[in-house]
Amino acid sequence: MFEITLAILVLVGAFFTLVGSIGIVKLPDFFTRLHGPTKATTLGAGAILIASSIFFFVSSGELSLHEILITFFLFITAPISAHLMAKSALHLKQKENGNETTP
Amino acid sequence: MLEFALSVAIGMIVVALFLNVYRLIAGPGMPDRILALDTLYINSIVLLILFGLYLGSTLYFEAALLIAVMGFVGTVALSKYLLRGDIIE
Amino acid sequence: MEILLALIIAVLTAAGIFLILRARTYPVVLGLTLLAYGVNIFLFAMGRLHIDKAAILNNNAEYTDPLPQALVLTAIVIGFAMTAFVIALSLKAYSKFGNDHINGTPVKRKDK
Amino acid sequence: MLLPFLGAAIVAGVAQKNRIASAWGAGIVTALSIAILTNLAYVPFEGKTLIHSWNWIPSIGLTFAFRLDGLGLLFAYLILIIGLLVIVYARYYISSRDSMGRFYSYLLLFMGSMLGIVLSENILQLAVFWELTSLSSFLLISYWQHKPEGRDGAKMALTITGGGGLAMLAGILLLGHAAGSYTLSDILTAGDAIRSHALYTPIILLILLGVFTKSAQFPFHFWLPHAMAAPTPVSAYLHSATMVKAGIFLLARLYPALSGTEEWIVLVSTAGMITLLLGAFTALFKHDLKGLLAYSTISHLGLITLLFGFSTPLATVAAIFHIINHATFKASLFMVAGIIDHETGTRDMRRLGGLWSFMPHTATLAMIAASAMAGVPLLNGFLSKEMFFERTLIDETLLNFLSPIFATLAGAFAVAYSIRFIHNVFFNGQLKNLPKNPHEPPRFMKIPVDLLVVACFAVGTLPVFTVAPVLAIAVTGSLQAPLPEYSLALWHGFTLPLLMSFIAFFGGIFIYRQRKELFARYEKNISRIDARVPYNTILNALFDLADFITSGFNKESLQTMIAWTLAASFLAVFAGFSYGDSPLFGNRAFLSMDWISIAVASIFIIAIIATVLMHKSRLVSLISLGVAGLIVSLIFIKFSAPDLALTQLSVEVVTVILILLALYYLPQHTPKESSKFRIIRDLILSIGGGIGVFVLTLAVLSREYTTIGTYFLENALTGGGGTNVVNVILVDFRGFDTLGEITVLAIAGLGIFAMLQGLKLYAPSKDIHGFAWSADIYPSILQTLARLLLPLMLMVSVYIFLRGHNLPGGGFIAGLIASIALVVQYLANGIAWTRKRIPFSTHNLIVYGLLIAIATGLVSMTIGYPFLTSAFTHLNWPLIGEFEIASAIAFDLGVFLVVVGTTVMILVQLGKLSLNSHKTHKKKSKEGQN
Amino acid sequence: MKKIKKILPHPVLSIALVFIWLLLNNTFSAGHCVLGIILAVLIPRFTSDFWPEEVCAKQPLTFLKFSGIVAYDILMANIAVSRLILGPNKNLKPAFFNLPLDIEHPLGISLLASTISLTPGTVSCDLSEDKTYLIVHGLSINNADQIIDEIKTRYEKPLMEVFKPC
Amino acid sequence: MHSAILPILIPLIAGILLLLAKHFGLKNQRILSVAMIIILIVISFLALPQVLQNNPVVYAVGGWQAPFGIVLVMDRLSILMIIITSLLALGALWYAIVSDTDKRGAHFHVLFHLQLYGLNGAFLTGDLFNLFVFFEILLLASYSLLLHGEGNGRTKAGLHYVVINLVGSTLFLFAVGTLYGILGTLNIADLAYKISILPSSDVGVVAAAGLLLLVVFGLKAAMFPFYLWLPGAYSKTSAPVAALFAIMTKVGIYAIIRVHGTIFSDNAGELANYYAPWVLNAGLITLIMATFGAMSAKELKNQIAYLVLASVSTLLISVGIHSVAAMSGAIYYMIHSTLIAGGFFLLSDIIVRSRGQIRGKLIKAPLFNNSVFIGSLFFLYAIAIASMPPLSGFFGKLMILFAAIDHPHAGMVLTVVLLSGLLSIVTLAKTGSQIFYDTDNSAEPIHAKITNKYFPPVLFLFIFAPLMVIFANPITEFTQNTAEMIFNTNAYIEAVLNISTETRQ
Ligand code: NA
Ligand code: NA
Repeated sequence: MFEITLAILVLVGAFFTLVGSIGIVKLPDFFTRLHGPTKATTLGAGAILIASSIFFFVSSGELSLHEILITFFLFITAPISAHLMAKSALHLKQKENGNETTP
Repeated sequence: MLEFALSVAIGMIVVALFLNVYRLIAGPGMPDRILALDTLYINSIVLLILFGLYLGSTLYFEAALLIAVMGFVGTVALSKYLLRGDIIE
Repeated sequence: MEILLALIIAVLTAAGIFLILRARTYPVVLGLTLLAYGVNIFLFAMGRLHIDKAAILNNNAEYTDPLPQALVLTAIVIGFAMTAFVIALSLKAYSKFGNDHINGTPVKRKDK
Repeated sequence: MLLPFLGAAIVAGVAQKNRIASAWGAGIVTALSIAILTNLAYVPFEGKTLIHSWNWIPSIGLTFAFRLDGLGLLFAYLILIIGLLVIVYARYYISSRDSMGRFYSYLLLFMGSMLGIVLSENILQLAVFWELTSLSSFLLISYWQHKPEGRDGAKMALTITGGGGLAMLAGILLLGHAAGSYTLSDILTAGDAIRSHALYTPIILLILLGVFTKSAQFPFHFWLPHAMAAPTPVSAYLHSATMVKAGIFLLARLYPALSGTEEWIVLVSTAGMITLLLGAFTALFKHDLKGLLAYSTISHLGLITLLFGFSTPLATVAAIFHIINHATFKASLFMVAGIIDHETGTRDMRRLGGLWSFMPHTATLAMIAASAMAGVPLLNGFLSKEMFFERTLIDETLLNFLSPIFATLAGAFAVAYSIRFIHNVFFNGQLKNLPKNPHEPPRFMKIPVDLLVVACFAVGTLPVFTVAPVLAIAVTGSLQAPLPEYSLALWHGFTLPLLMSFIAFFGGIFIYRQRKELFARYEKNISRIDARVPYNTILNALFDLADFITSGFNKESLQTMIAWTLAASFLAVFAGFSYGDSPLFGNRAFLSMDWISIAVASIFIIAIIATVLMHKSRLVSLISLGVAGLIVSLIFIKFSAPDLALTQLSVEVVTVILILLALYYLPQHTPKESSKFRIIRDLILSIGGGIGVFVLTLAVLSREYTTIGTYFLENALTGGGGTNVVNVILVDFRGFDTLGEITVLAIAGLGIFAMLQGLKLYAPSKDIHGFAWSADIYPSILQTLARLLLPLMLMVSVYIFLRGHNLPGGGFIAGLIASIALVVQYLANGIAWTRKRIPFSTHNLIVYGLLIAIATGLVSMTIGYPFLTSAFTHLNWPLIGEFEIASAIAFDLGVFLVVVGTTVMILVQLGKLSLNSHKTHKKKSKEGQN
Repeated sequence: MKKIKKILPHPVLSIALVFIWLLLNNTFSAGHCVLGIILAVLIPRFTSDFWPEEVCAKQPLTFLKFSGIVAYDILMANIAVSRLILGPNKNLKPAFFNLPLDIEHPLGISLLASTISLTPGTVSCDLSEDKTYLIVHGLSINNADQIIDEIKTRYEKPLMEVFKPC
Repeated sequence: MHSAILPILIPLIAGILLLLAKHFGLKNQRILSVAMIIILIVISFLALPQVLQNNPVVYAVGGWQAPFGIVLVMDRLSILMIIITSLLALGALWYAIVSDTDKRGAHFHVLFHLQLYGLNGAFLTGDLFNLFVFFEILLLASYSLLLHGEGNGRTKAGLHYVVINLVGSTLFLFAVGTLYGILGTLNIADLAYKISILPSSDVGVVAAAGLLLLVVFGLKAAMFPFYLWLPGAYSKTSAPVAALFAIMTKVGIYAIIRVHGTIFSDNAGELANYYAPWVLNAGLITLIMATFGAMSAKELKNQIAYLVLASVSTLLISVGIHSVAAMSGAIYYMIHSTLIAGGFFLLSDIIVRSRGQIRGKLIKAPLFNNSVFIGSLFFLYAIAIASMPPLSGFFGKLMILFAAIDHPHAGMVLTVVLLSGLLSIVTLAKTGSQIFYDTDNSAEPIHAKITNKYFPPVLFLFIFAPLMVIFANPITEFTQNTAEMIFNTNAYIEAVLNISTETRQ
């Protein structure tokens, strides 16, 4: 049971992570590509980290809370990096469009 | 069971890594590449955690945390470079 | 696995060499960095390859050779200091020469 | 003997104050030396040899040793007496414009060196003084620095005689090797051993090279006439009694050791004969008084050399006798030439004439000396020339019947040029537009000449009472054997030699009478032949070759340097593997490969190749470098090196930030400029290097090894108090390395600080595409997050630091994390804002970090343990529980502080550049913007 | 009160730091609690200059509720985005829109921007210079106004309640 | 007891103290800086009796015995190198102060002492990796010192010097790694021991690593074909730094003697002395190239740089001859050439400063102040550096040539060395007469501000040339014993590997 839960968590996590990366290959422009990693990959990573946390708690009987910290960190930084990347892309895009005003 | 799931998951992450590298090389814009690098960092964390699960070792945690931190800092620096050129001013 | 690692070291070295032979400071900096990666992995590999045998004493029976790791750590730090120095120096050279040619004088291409 | 050297220094000192004092000083020193010598002269006269010896460099058989025997005594007297006369003469010769002190100190230096040669007991020491004469003669010849011919003559003399001297040095080294000793006493008795030694031929060739160059023997004679640019007292000294005689002296000196073989006879007598003829012939055609004398000197040196070449005891007698005679008459003739030059302002015989009426005294002296030179009876030249003729008659060498003929011919030319010297200067014709009005020189300028001429006369008339005893002991000294029978009588009856003298005398007069036609022919055919031309050609060719090779090899190009180094490294590895016949690879089992590793490795390789291929677009290659860096740390993690991975990760990011900081100023693209050849060369080097490294890696990894690494695993906990063995090695076992490593960091920081001080760079106001930068300098959302991130990262840093001794982490990684935390503040908020809020200076951080690290080492020293000996203990505090305190932690704290200080210092230093640069936008580079 | 401010410039932060310390060390042992507290006091003091403005988090409950909503939305967002990513590109309707801001507290703005990025189909791309609106990119925008409304009520309102000016 | 580490610690502490003293004013910094060098000299000389009595002195840093910990080995050779270095440093520093060179950039004194820290560490360490670390220290410090002050040429030379040395460092790590990978140790004595029992199947790899290491040391020693960095670096940097650099190439030579001489000694079986022919041949080629370089130089400092290279190659040749006698000569010559090269760079700076706009260019220039005195100094230095009598260089060369006679390539060695000597003297005569004799007397004489305080350091470094001749007997006895000791690697190995363990707590 525990194994199955973990296995599912791991697979779901990997799935979302992969989807994020598929997104950056498949989607047509930078801004659409940005969505995948920002959301899916972050979540996927979170899922796997939690799987790990559970695994080590169960297998060693000691709390394994590191993963929570990483997850927390990813969740606060991912949107900021996305914001900054988007900001720079927007900055470059405006220039390419000859400095026209925003959307 | 778990081992199999881990293998599959690792496989998926490796595919993801390849996809990231594709975008990194193909571009076309710099933000695309930075995004690819950023994603690559996060995917590496996932790979590392999966590897830790696979071996049952907790020694990979600090590395994962550090990848997260450094990936972020790197992305910030590169983005700021695109914005301002001068990243520390 | 050793062959794979040797291949990696070889590619790093080859790439590093190719870049340090370029005429501008920037690729030279990149090349030195790649070379440093290559030699660091090489030095590290001299303790042979071990998986899941980190030299953190617990109750394991086997550990990897810790000495090369300590050496590589020192080498990484020194390499970092050197890289920083070269980067600063490349800026100084750029400011002095007015260009970033490694010899201070860009050569006109003859064949084009 | 050392007196002249001392004197040189004193004279140089005195000369600062008083010109005349320096002359007196030199004179007194020389006179004193003569007195000392005379005091010791009884020894050789008793048939003994005086030897004084001190150890100098015993390992090579070099002793500081002097030897006074007859030969040495004779030469020493010549050197000192003629030296004294020259000193007196020069006192009036050297004009008030020139530094007299300099002249006399050079002269004494030279005198000392000459004495050193003739009094050396050790042949290595002799070589030392030999080279010293070359050097001091350089100074003397070039004494008139403003004259180009003086400089050139001096350089030529130095080149030829110095070069010969070096050859001779090699010869002497071999000679001592062959003789088993460098002491003359030993060498002179080991003649047979030397002559039969395998190295005899090189020895004699090399030593004769020294002799011939010094004594101006053909084909090295040409430097001597050019050395005439020296002040005349110098010529009088160097070319009569001393410098050129050094070579002759060596022939006399080594006669017992080297002579008698076919090589000796052929080489020495051939060179002597050619020189004799050539010198005598050319002397006649020289219009310059000193030129005439120079070639005459060459000729006489040839004569003496030829005599030594005969390799018989009697020839040696004649040679040494002629040495004495030549010294006297030639010195006086040079002085006369000097007087004429001094009084008339020219030495050109075509402009001189009829001086008899102006300076009869000088003319008389000149006539007597010239007669001696021509070999006129009743003068000393006659006696030795007679002996010479006699020797040529019984010559059994190759030249055989030719030698008397050549000797007579040379004699005739000698008579002719002697006549010319007298006739042309003192009688024939009138003076032609001379710069000065000639009259007799000051009395003291003539006195030396007087004395010398008297000597010529005395020896010529009363040889037995004057020169005989000295000659006898000198010959004994040279031969190192009983004296042969000879007679110094003036009159031997009507002999063949007398006939030869007779023929030479009238032949000379005849030749002189035919001079007009001869001169014309000479001008037309021979005068163009100048040995200086081939000399200069060779020398220039050498310098050109040097230029060609140097500029060809050293292009001041970094790529060339690297290419050579790499090619050599490749060769080193390749050559190394060819030693022994060991197999390339061992048979240690490898780990099995898994497809994940293959996949990650291929991503890695793709990233590396991308870095290379896209290096022209700089930012792109930087980003792919980031991938490579990340995967390097993944490799470290995979193969059980977590500490390395952590370090690599942190260093990677800081490096990327550094490069970005620099890239702001640098061009964004690398231009295409490598030629096809370059690319191919570089590809060969890179692929070769890659293959080399590949083979090397596998060669090692396929072998088993035993390592000291196990010691650390066994002792880390018990001896170092930590379970993270890598960290224990760093802060304890090999803490000394780490101390060095943080010093490297500190130096980098300080060096960069010093380097970038005041550096101004053009800060681009637009990006690659020519658009303005974003106006939002500090994105607010980043600022907000940065505030949160700082405490968080510092927490992580403390965590990594504290656990380092037992788990992956430690001061270095912690330091980098803390620095990056601060760098994020700089990124988000800028320099000014952040700087204000950091409560310490990076400079102090470095200082205190280093101090703490050293202090932990010094503390252990103060309590009697070696530097950096660690100590640790476990404390048990209530509430907190047991924890460990180790001195190594303090050391690690030092590391931490230095890392933070340095990293922040470097980054801020680079970041701050724009502050200078924004202000001075204007100037800079064509390429700058690109 | 002032003294407390001096010792603990950001009490919430300090509490969070203690917690983070324990997470890092993977333990709740007494020793680490003490050490954690010491650090949680020292580090904010040392870094207080970097965070000059006061943070007045008034309503912790509202914040918790907000967090719950966001967590749920993240999950949903991912499923939606995954579908969009894996589906054909023609289903996408990418567009920018400006989100006017009422919230003024910088931390609040950041949190809002982060939330937008983590939740359905939107990424916050830029903050206007005067901080009055966010530029947002949507992956599939049919009606921008509707989304703006949803964001404002679902996220901005609770955040404004939490981060009021002191 | 700590005498072996003091020469390392004193400059390190000096550097840190000077860093602390940043705000105490230039004058105090100078006093501190000179004082620390004098302390270093005194300490080095005080250590001498101990070394003579108990050779070598082994010091286990941190109390960890060899081969596990890092040990310092102070023997005759290393203490001699330290003494030379510190004397040279005193001269260089003295000149830097009188010429105000130290003012022309930040941290001069700090970097200067840290450079000494690296140098002395390199001379004392008995551990190959620690040698790498000290190499990096001395290199990085030298990079900074090289760039100290201004000048485009300096930047370019610096860039080249830095990058090529970084390549060298990389090669060093490859070599150290390979040796460790086969032999499992880093201690030089232990490496020697392990090589003496090396199975023949591993000979090739070790030989490759050894030759690679030779490339690295050759690069430092400016051996052909790696010397290209030298002319630029030495001629473009400031005079005191160039003077101090005179020891830099010797570090490479020292490393070859120490590392190769110890680990590939007679005991090394198939690899016994296998490196020596490489060194000899490279040395011969270097000497030829150096001589040509000096001949073709168009600038004074460049010429001196090449002459320094020539002296380095003479050392390489004598190391390559590989005999006690040659080594003895090499050591004697090393003392001479280091101090003289240092002094010559200082003198050349005086000349360059004296000649106004013409600087060091070897062309006609107007007369300048004090030219007779400077010219005399030039003459003395010229004969010293060209190894002419009566100064020490001649005797050093004589010892080397003496030793060469027994070598199979004696003819080659003698020919090249002597011809090079001749060409050097010809070149220097040409240069001297160009600078001091061939003056442009029509032009206004130059009055540069060369005061008398510039000369003492130049004379200080020169004085060793005659002193070494006068005291040749004791000095050559010392060098002879040192050479014998170098070849007696067994004593070295025993001393290092049998250190008592009582120092451990
Ligand atoms: Na006439
Ligand atoms: Na900046």
